[in-house]
Amino acid sequence: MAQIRVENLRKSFDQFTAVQGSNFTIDDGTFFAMLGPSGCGKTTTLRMIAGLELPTEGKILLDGEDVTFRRAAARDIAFVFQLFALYPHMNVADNIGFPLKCQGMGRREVRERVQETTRLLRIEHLLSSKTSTLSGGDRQRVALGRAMVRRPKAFLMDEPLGALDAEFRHLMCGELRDLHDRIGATTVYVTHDQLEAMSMADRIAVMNKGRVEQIGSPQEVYDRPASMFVADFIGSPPMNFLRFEGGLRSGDRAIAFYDTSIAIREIREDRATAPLALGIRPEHIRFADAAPVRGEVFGAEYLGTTQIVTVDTAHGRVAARLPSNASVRIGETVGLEFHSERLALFDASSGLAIRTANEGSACHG
Amino acid sequence: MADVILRNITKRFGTVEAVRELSLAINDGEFLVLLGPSGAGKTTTLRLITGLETPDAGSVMIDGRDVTHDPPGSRDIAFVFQQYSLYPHLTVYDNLAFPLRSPARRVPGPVIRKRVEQTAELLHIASKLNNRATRLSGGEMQRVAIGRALVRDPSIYLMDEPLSSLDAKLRSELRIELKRIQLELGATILYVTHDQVEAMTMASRIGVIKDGQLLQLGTPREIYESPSSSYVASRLGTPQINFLPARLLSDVAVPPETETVGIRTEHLKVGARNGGRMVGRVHRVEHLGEQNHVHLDYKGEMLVTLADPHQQPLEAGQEVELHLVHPLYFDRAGQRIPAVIH
Amino acid sequence: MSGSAVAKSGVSRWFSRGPWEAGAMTLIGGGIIMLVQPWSIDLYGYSFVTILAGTIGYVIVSHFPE
Amino acid sequence: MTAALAKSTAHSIVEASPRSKAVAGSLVILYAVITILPLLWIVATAFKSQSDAIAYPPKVIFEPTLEGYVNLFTVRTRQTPDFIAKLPPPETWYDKLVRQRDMVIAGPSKVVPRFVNSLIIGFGSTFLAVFLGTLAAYAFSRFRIPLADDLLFFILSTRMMPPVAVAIPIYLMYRQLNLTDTRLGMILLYTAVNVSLAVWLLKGFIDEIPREYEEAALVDGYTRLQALRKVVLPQAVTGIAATAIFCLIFSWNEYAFAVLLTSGEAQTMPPFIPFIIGEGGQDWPAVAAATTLFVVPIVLFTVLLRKHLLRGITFGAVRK
Amino acid sequence: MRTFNWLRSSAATAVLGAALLGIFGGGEAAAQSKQLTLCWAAWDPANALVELGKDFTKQSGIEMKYEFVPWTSYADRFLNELNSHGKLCDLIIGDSQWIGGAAENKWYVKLNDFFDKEKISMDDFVPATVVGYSQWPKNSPNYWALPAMADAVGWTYRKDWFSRPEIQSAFKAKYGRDLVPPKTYDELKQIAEFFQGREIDGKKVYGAYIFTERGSEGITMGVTNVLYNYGFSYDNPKKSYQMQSFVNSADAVRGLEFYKQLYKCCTAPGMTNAYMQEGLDAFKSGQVAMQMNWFAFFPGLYKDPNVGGDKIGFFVNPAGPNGHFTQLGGQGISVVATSDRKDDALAYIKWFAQPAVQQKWWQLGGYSALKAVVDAPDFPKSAAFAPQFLESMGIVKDFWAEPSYAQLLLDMQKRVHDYVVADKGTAQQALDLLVKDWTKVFKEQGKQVASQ
Amino acid sequence: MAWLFVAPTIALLLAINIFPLVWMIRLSFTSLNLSMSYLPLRFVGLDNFTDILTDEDVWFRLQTTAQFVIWSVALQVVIGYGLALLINRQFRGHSFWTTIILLPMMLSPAVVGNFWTLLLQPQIGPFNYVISLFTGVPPSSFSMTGQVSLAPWTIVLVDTWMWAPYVMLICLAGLRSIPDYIYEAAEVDRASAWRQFWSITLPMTVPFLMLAVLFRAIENFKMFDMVNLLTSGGPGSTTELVSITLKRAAFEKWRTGYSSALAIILFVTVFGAANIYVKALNKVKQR
Repeated sequence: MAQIRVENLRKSFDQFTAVQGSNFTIDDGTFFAMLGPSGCGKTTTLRMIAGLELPTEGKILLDGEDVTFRRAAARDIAFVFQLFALYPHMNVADNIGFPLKCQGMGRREVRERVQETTRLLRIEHLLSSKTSTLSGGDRQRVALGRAMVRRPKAFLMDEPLGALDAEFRHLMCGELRDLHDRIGATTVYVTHDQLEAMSMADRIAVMNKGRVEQIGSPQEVYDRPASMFVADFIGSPPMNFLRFEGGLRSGDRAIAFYDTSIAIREIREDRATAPLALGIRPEHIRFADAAPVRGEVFGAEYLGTTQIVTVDTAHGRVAARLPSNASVRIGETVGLEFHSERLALFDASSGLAIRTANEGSACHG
Repeated sequence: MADVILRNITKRFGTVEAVRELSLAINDGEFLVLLGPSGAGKTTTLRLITGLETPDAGSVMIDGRDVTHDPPGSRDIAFVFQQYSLYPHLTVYDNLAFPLRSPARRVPGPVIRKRVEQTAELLHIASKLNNRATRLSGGEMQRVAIGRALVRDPSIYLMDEPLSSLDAKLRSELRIELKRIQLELGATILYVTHDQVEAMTMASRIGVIKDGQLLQLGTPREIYESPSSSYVASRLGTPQINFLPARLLSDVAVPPETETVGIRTEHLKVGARNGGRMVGRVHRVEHLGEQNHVHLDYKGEMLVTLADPHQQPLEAGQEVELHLVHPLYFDRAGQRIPAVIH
Repeated sequence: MSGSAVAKSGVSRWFSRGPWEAGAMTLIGGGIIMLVQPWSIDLYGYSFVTILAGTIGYVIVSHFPE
Repeated sequence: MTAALAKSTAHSIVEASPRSKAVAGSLVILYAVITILPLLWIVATAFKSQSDAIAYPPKVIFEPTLEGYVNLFTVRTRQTPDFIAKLPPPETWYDKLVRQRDMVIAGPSKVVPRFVNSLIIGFGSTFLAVFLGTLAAYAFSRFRIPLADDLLFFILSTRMMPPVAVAIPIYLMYRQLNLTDTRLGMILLYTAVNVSLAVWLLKGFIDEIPREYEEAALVDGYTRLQALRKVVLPQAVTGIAATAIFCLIFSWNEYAFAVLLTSGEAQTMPPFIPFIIGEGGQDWPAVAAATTLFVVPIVLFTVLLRKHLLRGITFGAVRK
Repeated sequence: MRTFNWLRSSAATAVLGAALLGIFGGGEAAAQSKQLTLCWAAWDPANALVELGKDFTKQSGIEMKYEFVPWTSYADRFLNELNSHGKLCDLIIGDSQWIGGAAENKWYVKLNDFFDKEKISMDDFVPATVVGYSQWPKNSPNYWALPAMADAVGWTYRKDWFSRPEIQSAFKAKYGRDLVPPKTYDELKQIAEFFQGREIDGKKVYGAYIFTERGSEGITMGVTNVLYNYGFSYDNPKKSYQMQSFVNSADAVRGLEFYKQLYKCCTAPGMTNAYMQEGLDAFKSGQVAMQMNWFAFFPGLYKDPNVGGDKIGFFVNPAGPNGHFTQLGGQGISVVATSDRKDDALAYIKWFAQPAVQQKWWQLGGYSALKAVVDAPDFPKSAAFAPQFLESMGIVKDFWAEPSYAQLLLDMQKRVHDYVVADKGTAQQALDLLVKDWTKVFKEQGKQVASQ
Repeated sequence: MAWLFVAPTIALLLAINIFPLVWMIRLSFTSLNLSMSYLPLRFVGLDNFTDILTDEDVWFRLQTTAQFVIWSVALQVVIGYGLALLINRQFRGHSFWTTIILLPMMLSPAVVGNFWTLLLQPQIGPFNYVISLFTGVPPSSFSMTGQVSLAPWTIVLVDTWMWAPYVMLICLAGLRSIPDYIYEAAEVDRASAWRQFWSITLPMTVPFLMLAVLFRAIENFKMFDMVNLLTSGGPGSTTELVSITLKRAAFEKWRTGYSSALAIILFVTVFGAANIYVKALNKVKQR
């Protein structure tokens, strides 16, 4: 089991820079998710850690050992591919046994290890099936088995659930996390699905345009997004932004929002007048007739336990999550009240969060 | 706009019965969603209404007229396909005009122009009219696809998972948009999807379909709150409803005949141990931001409930007390038993 | 439906395509080898019949259920 | 998703090292050069004089002349120098060239009519094959046809038949129908051979056009045929073009049927070219000139067709 | 995806359609004016015939079109044409051996009535050519063609090399006799051996060039030249179709063995599938000292700027131990029975039979079979090869002219080529097999074949 | 509706392929000789078939054909696969050189076969001189088309020149159908380059190779044009492939009944092989 360190990692393809100067450390036994939209450099970073791609600059340390320019075969890591990468001409047992055969392990030992692995994954009954006859989930299990069988230092997974359908994906999430809890190997998991990352990871690195924007635990990242990008990317529906212009002084406990004032956690930063954005999660909005921010109900989406109500305000459309028994009429005018302890404030031009009380450890990438 | 009525429709492909004895009435101005997993017969139902398939039994009535054996072109229906509904060799304008230029319709040129422009306006794609259909973003393409249906004024719009190929963000945007347009035009829409969120958020009524049979028809709230069967209950709601065998609840009063108890997250309250008999162990806590999913182990069965991430942090391994609040009861066959207790 | 399905599975055990097709193909291949082998003129003499049998067999057998 | 993946693997570890690329490159180039040498020799021979063409030992360096091309397009007779001296002065450069060899142009050769035959039979059969093929392929792609697999196999197997064997009954039948040595006969025959390729290829292309397109048109009130014409064909144009070119290549290059079933009226270039005779022997420069002229269109097509080549030669099984 | 617009592709459709329509138009437009198509092999005499035919056009106003094909496919092509009842040829100059089949199948128009009407007498032609080119059955007064091109196998040699003093003396030193054109095949082989591999003017040259072609009739036409002279005959002169011990007689075997020796010792490598044109190429490019070929080519060779004129000499096919014959070539001209223009075709034959035309025919490079031409006193002096031609025409012998000639020929091609070139079996075996093959052919035809 | 679309094609094929075929089957039981069609038509039962199937000469011709097929296909597979592996390394300019290599395949075999007779002529063709340049063997000491020992190799050589590109192209498609991530997976699984070739590259390209081999085998089994013009079966009958035999029997000897029987034997053989080919085709298609 291993610790992975990435120092100043950069990767350029001709004109295009895929990864710019990433730094992070993944502790031994951590389930680490790299989250971001497609093209943000998360996969490239993972592939560099695996040795499938060579960095333009920087260093990769595996258990303190510099492996930056070592071949993938010499790194003792396992990689799980998005499209499973099963060898289509081999059956399940051969697929799982392949890495062991490559090491020159004896036939009997290979068989035992393969059986052990398939038992762990509950796919013993598939040993002699052709991979093409398997369901998506079983393929994924075989791919995992092939990764596990060698007992590598770390697992690297590139959107391993991306090719499965939505319902099944959620099921596999639980399975994967359970597996990790059992084996305890360092796992680096790349995904563009915030739900996957949130539900499985110990730590999440949110990436955008080749840069790590924030690293933290799922709840940290949700509660205290370091940037508007992170705030928008995580959460469904995403955080609402109300844009306004104003100045800030450290110690303020309210902001001047157009002609009213909105209470907020204590501000820890001074700012000259600049475009700002107030970030409100939908679940932190309540309807209150007296509230100063008002808008017209545009639509309501019933979700069972809750409903999402969209309200057109003078400053933009806002989605609020309300209990489903709250009665809402389309077209009525309502006032919006915000949970002041949960509001976020951003510099609208740079997109970065403005420090407020209990900022805690959220760091910038 | 008009009513569409399906009477006892059956359709077989080889030995497979795709649709079995299905009857359905779609009222004028209604947004009816057929919800079901892939292979449930939703798409076949749509295609039977369109006339792209002919039923083996039963009849299709549109506006009181029996159209069971009419060709698609003469049924006055607009259809939005899941994918590929734009002709890549035509511009956006020509794509939108295509239905109007059909020889069966003979709409005069100026009228076509007007209608296309109106539709484009409605869908916010007026500036793209001269683009090639292939040069659009996914969301724009899907708008044009819907627009191709909207240029006409048919009895009914049939939509076959029109949003499923889009990513989550775009999907939620277009969902609202589509609902708005439907209300504005007062259109009758039959919409097919496997996505419960789409069904719940847009439908005036949902029909839950499985193995070619219509299981329940009702408003989203009706279906969510009073599902007719355990299957229907499991189709709606995230996280999915928990099912517990009734025998595990020996000390809780359940209606007779109850085989399974269906527990939605809101039916399950978790509290610190306080002498209650239902005690579960926290298996894992998922942090999803606005809520935590708490996975509980209760007598070997896994239950999921919600917890506010900012209160009483639960830890794996902790033992908690469970309280049921108005759960759903199902009999041996999976049919719901109306609750009369409490 | 179940009745016919049972009956069918009984028949289809005998008439499933795979092995029959393989047999017909072997016959064709064997016939071609007989046709061109340089060792025995007697084998050559029976080659055409073999290929013909294999080909006709294949055409029939390929209509058996999968 | 896959596109993004492919892009990101551009610098992947899987890519060959520069050195192995260089080795591979030089070996392939070596093979390519060896491969085109015979073709270059043909092109060169077309510019040789007759004696240079059969020089012993062969000549690599020679004085280029257009004699081969002149011989290809003309029929000449040998005359005594006195006779030639008495003729009015030559009017054109090729008259002059011929007279330098003590010969007089007697008229045009048959190469132009033969070439025209190749064009008419080639394009005619191609057009018919593609036309019939499109209809059939559309039906196979869109309708549930009983025994479709058998029909498709039957259609393909007709192309696999040895041409000499097919020619025997065709010969007898055409003799009865007075179709031997007619362009119509050849067009029908080549169409029959080509239609199998056309059906298989076009079925692949049409399969790739989602049927939703036509269904949308049907719902909009178009008929099947209108939908085929307005929706399917425009999208299959590249496929149709590729199919047409492959059919053309077949009928362009075909020899066995042509040599057995044509002699004059309908003879195409392949059986004609080896018959280009000079004084006594095969007129190699003229043969080379004809070969060059005949081969140039195919070479151009090969270059244009690279994208569809694979699909064409595997009956659509392999796409790229 | 690159897409064409529909308009453009429909335009292309229109063009193609128009081209399609053109197919039916083209042929008929050309048939308006009066014209005849004459079919023959593509060789020097054919070019002479084109020249000659201009006079006919001038006189009659009938356009002449020609269809000439190379010798290697001549028989295939035209027998195919005749068999398929094609209308390509109105007149055909068909090979001498075809006459049986052509007569039996009624491919040719029988000319007896026409000859009677136009007062054309077969007695005016060289007898060997009348039998060879016109009659079926042989030696019966049934005429199917007018002798058009008399021909036989002869030899050319490099007179310039033969006359070089250093070569002459070297030859005399080796063989004790003068280097002159051979009279017998043994002499020929000696001379060929002498030249084989010799360096002349800085080039390695070879002794003799003989026919070895496999595909059509080449090697048979070459081998028979030797076989006849060694005592081979096709069947028992007293009993038709009795081939056993005639075709495969000991003498015939020796003749075939000799041909193979000649091939092995004295021909250029690669002359394994060589017929007329390869011989001409080899001779013209200065590779060989002696060349076996048809007289038809000799006028052309004589005119060749490199090896013609003084440098070329001619001799008659050498004699063998048991006789002196040479293989008959040449053809008669016939009217094709399926032609739509038989009258015009007959008019051509009438014109062609005129002595003046025949005379000009000889001058242009054709070989007339008219006695009036070849028996004229100054004929031997009219060309360098004329005496040899006259002599050859007196000793000609032809291959089978049976209707089944093609099968007979192909069988012999195979057996002889297998033995001579492909080194398969012995000469005895080859000829035995040939007898077997031929017997089968005749039997299939319903002929009585006696074995002894 | 469907039948309306398929009918013209089927009708054409019935008229041009099936009707004549049925006619030919009838003829194969007769003694018809077209060059002696004045003879009465006799039904001879299976005589023609027994004739062929007991005739050593035909048997030898089939063996010659098989040897030609085996050697030419083998050579093409080796060269084609090798070239495909090299080209798959994607060196600079590979697409240009690939196109050059593909040229011979598109040419008319007849026209090219005819020209090869000049190229291979020992005295005046360049081939022997090029060989002589590299080996020192005197150019006119051997004849590619004329020597019994060389002629079979000559037709193999020219056929390979024409068709190795075909095998190459299909192998290349096979190689490109293997996604990069499979190799990446193998790399992570620590497979050596050698093992990657034997465990992944080769097995995954086998279906494509099968397709190429079957197609070339069928094509070469019925090969006529190129060989007919190059050697016309000689020397002797060394390179006489069975379709040349058939052509001679049918169109030179005009033994129509006999040749119909031979044609049917070839038909059935090719038809049988075509079944296997189509199976391979569908297999590749499913990928």
